[in-house]
Amino acid sequence: MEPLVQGKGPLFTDPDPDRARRIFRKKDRTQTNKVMNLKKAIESYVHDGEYLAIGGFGANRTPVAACHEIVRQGRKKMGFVGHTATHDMQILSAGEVYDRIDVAYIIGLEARGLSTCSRKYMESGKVKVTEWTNYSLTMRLKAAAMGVPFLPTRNLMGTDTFAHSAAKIVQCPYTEKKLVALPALYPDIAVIHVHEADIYGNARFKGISVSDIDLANASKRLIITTERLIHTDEIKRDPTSTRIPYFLVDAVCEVPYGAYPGTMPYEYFSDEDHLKEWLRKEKDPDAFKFFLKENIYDCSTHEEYIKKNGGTQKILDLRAKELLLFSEVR
Amino acid sequence: MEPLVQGKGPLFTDPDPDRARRIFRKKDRTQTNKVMNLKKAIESYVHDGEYLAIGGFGANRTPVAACHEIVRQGRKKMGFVGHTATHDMQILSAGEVYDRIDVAYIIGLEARGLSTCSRKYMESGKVKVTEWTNYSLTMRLKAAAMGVPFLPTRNLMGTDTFAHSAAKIVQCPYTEKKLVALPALYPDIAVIHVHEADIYGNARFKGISVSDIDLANASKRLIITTERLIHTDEIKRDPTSTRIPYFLVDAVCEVPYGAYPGTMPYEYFSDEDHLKEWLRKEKDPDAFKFFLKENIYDCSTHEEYIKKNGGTQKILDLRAKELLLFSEVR
Amino acid sequence: MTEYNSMELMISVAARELKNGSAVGVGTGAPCAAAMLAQKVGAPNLVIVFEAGGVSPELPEMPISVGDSRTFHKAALAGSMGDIMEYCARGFVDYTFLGGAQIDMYGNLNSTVIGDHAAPKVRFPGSGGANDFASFCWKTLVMTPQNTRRFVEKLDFLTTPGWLQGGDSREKSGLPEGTGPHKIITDMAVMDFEPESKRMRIISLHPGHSLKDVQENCGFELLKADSIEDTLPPTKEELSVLREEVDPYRYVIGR
Amino acid sequence: MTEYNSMELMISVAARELKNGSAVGVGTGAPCAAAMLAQKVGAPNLVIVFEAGGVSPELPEMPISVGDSRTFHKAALAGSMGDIMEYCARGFVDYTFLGGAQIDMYGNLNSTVIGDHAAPKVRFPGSGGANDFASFCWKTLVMTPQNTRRFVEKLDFLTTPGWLQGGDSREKSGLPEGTGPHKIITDMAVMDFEPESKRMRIISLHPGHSLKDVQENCGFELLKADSIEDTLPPTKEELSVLREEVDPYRYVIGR
Repeated sequence: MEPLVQGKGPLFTDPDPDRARRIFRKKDRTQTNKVMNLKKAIESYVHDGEYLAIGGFGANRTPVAACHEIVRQGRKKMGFVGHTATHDMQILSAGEVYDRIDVAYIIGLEARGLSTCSRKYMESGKVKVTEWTNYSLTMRLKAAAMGVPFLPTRNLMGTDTFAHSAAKIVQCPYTEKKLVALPALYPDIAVIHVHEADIYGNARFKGISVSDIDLANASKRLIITTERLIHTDEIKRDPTSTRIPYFLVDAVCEVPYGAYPGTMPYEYFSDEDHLKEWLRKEKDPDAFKFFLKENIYDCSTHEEYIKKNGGTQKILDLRAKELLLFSEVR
Repeated sequence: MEPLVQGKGPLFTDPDPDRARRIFRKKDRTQTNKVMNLKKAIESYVHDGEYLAIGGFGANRTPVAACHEIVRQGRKKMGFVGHTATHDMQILSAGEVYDRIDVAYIIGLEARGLSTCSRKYMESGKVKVTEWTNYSLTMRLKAAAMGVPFLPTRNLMGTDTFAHSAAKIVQCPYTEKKLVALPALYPDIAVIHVHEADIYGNARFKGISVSDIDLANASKRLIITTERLIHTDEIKRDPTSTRIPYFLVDAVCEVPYGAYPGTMPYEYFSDEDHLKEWLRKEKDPDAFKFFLKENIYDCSTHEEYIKKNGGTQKILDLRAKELLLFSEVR
Repeated sequence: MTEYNSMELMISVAARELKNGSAVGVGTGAPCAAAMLAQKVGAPNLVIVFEAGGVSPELPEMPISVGDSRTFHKAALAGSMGDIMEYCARGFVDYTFLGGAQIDMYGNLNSTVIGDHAAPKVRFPGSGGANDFASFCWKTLVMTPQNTRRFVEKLDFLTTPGWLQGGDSREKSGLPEGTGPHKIITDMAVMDFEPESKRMRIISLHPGHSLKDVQENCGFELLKADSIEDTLPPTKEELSVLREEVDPYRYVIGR
Repeated sequence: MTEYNSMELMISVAARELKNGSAVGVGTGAPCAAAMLAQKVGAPNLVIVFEAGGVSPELPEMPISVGDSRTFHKAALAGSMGDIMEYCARGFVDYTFLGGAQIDMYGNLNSTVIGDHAAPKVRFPGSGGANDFASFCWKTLVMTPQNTRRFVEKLDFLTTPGWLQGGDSREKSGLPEGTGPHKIITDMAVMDFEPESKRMRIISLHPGHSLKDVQENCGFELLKADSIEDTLPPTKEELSVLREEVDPYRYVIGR
C-alpha cells in the first residue's frame, strides 16, 4: 500500500497498535475506588512532555477545572490535540502548556470571536503545528480506538490542509478511488467531563458525545471529572446509558460545575459575560496577567474560581439560561 | 494499494461509496408519517433478488414478525447477511428466501443446538457462500456507514476463513503491518426491531445495540418494527436516547411482541419451549411442513402466531422470565 | 419599500437556496440564521445538522457554539461528530454554508493563515469542520462580504476545497463525485461557477450594485452569465421573521 | 474423595486459568460456566465480555445466547459488538475460550465445514466471533473432549487461527503481536505449546489417564513436557459452587 502522496506535517504520536496494545494490556481491570481530588489526579496522571487531549467541544461539557489545574501545576512541553479547541485552548495557551499541536479548530471561540492569547502564542514560533480537520481528528481517535494504525476517509484531498498534515493518500484496493489514510492517534492522557460517574469510573453524560467515546477508548490514561458521583447500582440498573466503562478510567474527580464558564447541557449554560471578560482582558498583557493570577493561580480549587465570579447565585442564573432545563416554561 | 493476497469468495454487494451516495441523496428528508402495517411494508420495500439484512442478534431483539412476513410473501433469490443468524435464518431457510449468503455465524441457535432445516439448505448446493466473521461483517457495515469503500482490521489473517472471504490483505502505509481490508457492505434492505419509535421513524431501544446502528446507516432502505409507537415529543424530550434518526427510515410498523419467540430485553424472554419445538419439528419433513403451515403460512399476522402458541398468558409468562424486569424480586 | 441592510439581504438570499426536504450542515452566525429563516419561510422540513452532533433541533435561538445545548434542543438525535460526518460522507446532507478569510475564483477557501504557514503573519482557526463539510456535502454555499482582500487571485493557504484548480481537478482529486461549490452570496451579488472551467461567474446583482462595482471589489476576473438577474430584495415576510424570530437581539444582522 | 464428571473437571481446571483482575471473552456453555466459576472462586474481579455487547454483567444464570438479556444483567455497559471487539483489538481482553469440531497440533480450529467447502459433507456455523477473539485476545484457551475425530493431523478448514503452521508463522501472518493459543483443556489432560515449534505439548494428566490414553485419543503426535503434572481434581468448593450456583439445572455439567 504505497502512498501516492503524503503530507509534510510532523506526526506527533506513534500510530503503532501493537505498542499501544502492550500499554492497554497492563491497565488494571479490577474494580477499585478511583475517586481522588483533581489536584492529585493531575499530579499523578498528567506529565510534562506528554500528549494531552481534552474532551467535550471547546466550551461545552469541557473539563475546564482540569485545564485550570494543569496550568496551575505548570505543565509544559505537552502535545495537544486542537480538536475544536476554544476556551480549553485559551486556558492552556495562557499557561504555555503545549509546544506542539494537531490543529483542526484553534484560537477562536466560535461566535464569540478570537482569543488574542491563543493567537499570539500560535504566532510566537514556539509551537510546532500539523494541520487536520475536525472529522480527521475524530477518525484518528477512532482508528486508535479500533486498534488499527489508520482509517481511510474521503476528505482533505486536494488542499494545503492535506499538504501540511501527516496524512497519506492511498488507492482503494476495491474501487481504485483515492482515499486519505489517517494515522491512529493515541493520546497519553485525556480528561473528559461528564454528568455522572461511579467510584470505579463507569461514566455517563447526556446530549451530544462529540468525539468523547473514541477519545476515552484511544487514550492510554483517562481522568474523568464529574458533576456528581452516583452509586454503582444506578449504573447497573441502566447499563445502556453508560458511555465509558470503568476499566478505561484511571481517576474519578467529583467537580461540581466543572465545565464552568462553559455549558454543561441539562445543567447550566455558559457564562458569556465571563468569557467576554477573558477575551477582553487578553488584549492587555498586564491586565491579563492579573486576571490569570486572580482566576487560576490564586485559586486552589474550581469552587474558589466560581466564588470569585458570582458563586451560587451565578450558577443559578446560568441554570435558568439552560433551555434544556427551562425551555418549556419560557 | 496493491493487495498482497485476496480471498477467493464472491463479493455479493457493491462497495462503491459514490454509487451508494447517489441513492442516499434521493432519500426524502421530510418528516412524514411512515406508519404502515407489516404486510404493506414488506410488499413495498423487500423485493426478490435484493440483499437483505436482519437486525438484532439471532433470537434477541430480532424482527421475527418481519421474517415470517417475508417468508409468507414468498420472497426468493435474496442475498442475506448471516451475521449471527440463528432463529431469523432458520425462518428464512424454511422459506428458501436466499440463494447467497455472507457467513459469520449460521445454522446454529447457540446453546440450543443446530437447525436441521438451515443446515440441509446450506448443504443443498442451492446457496452461494462467502466466509467472514462477526466482527468482519460489523466492520463491513461500518465502512458503508462511514461512506468509505473499505475498513482495515487485524483479524482473519492466516486462515481459510480469509481464503474463502472476499477480503484483501494490504500493507499499512505507516507501520508496514499487514492488515485485512474489508469491503463496505450496503444492504438493499434491512429490518430492525426496537422498543419505541415515533411515526417518522425516530427509533430507540434499550440494551446492547449489536451492529444495528451501523446497519441502519448502511442500508439503502430500512424498515423499523417497534413494540410500540411513542409521540415525537418524547423523542425530542430525550434526543440522547435516539438510536436511529427518522431520515434513515422508510417504514414504521407497530408490532407488539414482534421479537417473539426471541428475547426482547426489558420486555419478555425467549420462548425456549417453542424454539425447541422448531428444532424438533425440523427433523421430520412432513411434520415441519405442517408446522410451518400452522405457524407462518396460515397466520395473517404475528398476533395470530402468538395466539396459537399461548397468546397473552404465554407473553405474561415470558415477561416473568425476563430478569431485567424481574431480577430484584427473585 | 422596506429598508434592510446588506447582511439581511445576504441571509434572505441564502435562505432561498435551501429547499424544503433537504439537509444542511451549518455553523454559527449568518449560515445558521439563513437556515433558521428558511425553516420559517417555506422550508419547514429543512433538516439542520451541527458538526458536534446535533440533528434536526428546534432552535430556540441562535447558538453561540455549534456544540452548545441549543444545537440539540428538541432534536431528533443528540449524536456524535462521527454520526454527523458519516451522514455527510454517505450523501445525506445536501448543503453546507461556509465562509473564510480568503476565497479564490474556484471557490477554494482559506481559514488557516495569512503569510507563510511556517511563520504566519496571521494565524486563523483552521479548517474546523469546513474541509469535511465541503468535501462531503453535495453543494457548498458561501456567504461573505466582498472586497479585494477577501476575493484573491491566489490564496495564502487552501484550507477547504472548492473546485480546486477548476475543470475536472476536483473530481480527479479523489473527493466524492458530484460535490462542489454551488453559489457565492456576497453583499453585492450572487455568483455561481461556469460548468466547464468552474470559474466564478456573476449571475445576479443586488439592488444598487453594478457589474463594475462587483468586479472592482474582486481580486480576480469574474465571468458573467449571459443574462444577469436582479436579486430580489428581502420580502416583508423574510425581514419580519428574520428580525422578530430568528435574530431578535440582532447578533448577526447588526443594528 | 468427591465424585465428579469429566465436564466438571474440565470447567474447574479451566476456571483456574482465569486470573483475578483480567478480562475474558466467552461464549455460552462450558466457557461461560468456567468464567462464572472463576468469579465465584478466587477471581471476583474477572471481567466477562460477550461479543454482542455485554460488558461485566452480574450473570444471574447461564445465558442461552451471547446476546440474550442475561449477558448485560447489572452490567457495567450494554454496548455494541464493535465496542467489545475494539476492546479486544486494543489489547484489553486477556483470554478467550473457544471450541471447535476439529483442532490441530498448532491449536488451529475448524468450526466451518467437514469435507470440501464448495460441497461440504457437513456444514457448521462458521467462525462467529471465534476468529475475531482468537486474533485479538492475548491468550486463547480451548476446552474440548478429546478423540481422534477432533484432534486431527489436518483440518478440513482452518476457521480460527491458532499458531497457524507453527514457529513464527502466526506473527508473520499479520495477526497482533504476542497473541496465540495458551492451553488446551480436554477430558484427559492439559496441553500447552512448545515455545519454539508451537506444537501441542502435554503438561498435565487428569486422574485416571495415562500418556498412552492421551496419545491414542489424538490424531497427531503430542509433545510431552519434561515434567508432567497430575491435574488437581475439582475441589469441594469448586464442585459445590459449580453445581449449586453456576449451573444448578446442570445444563452444561450434565446429569
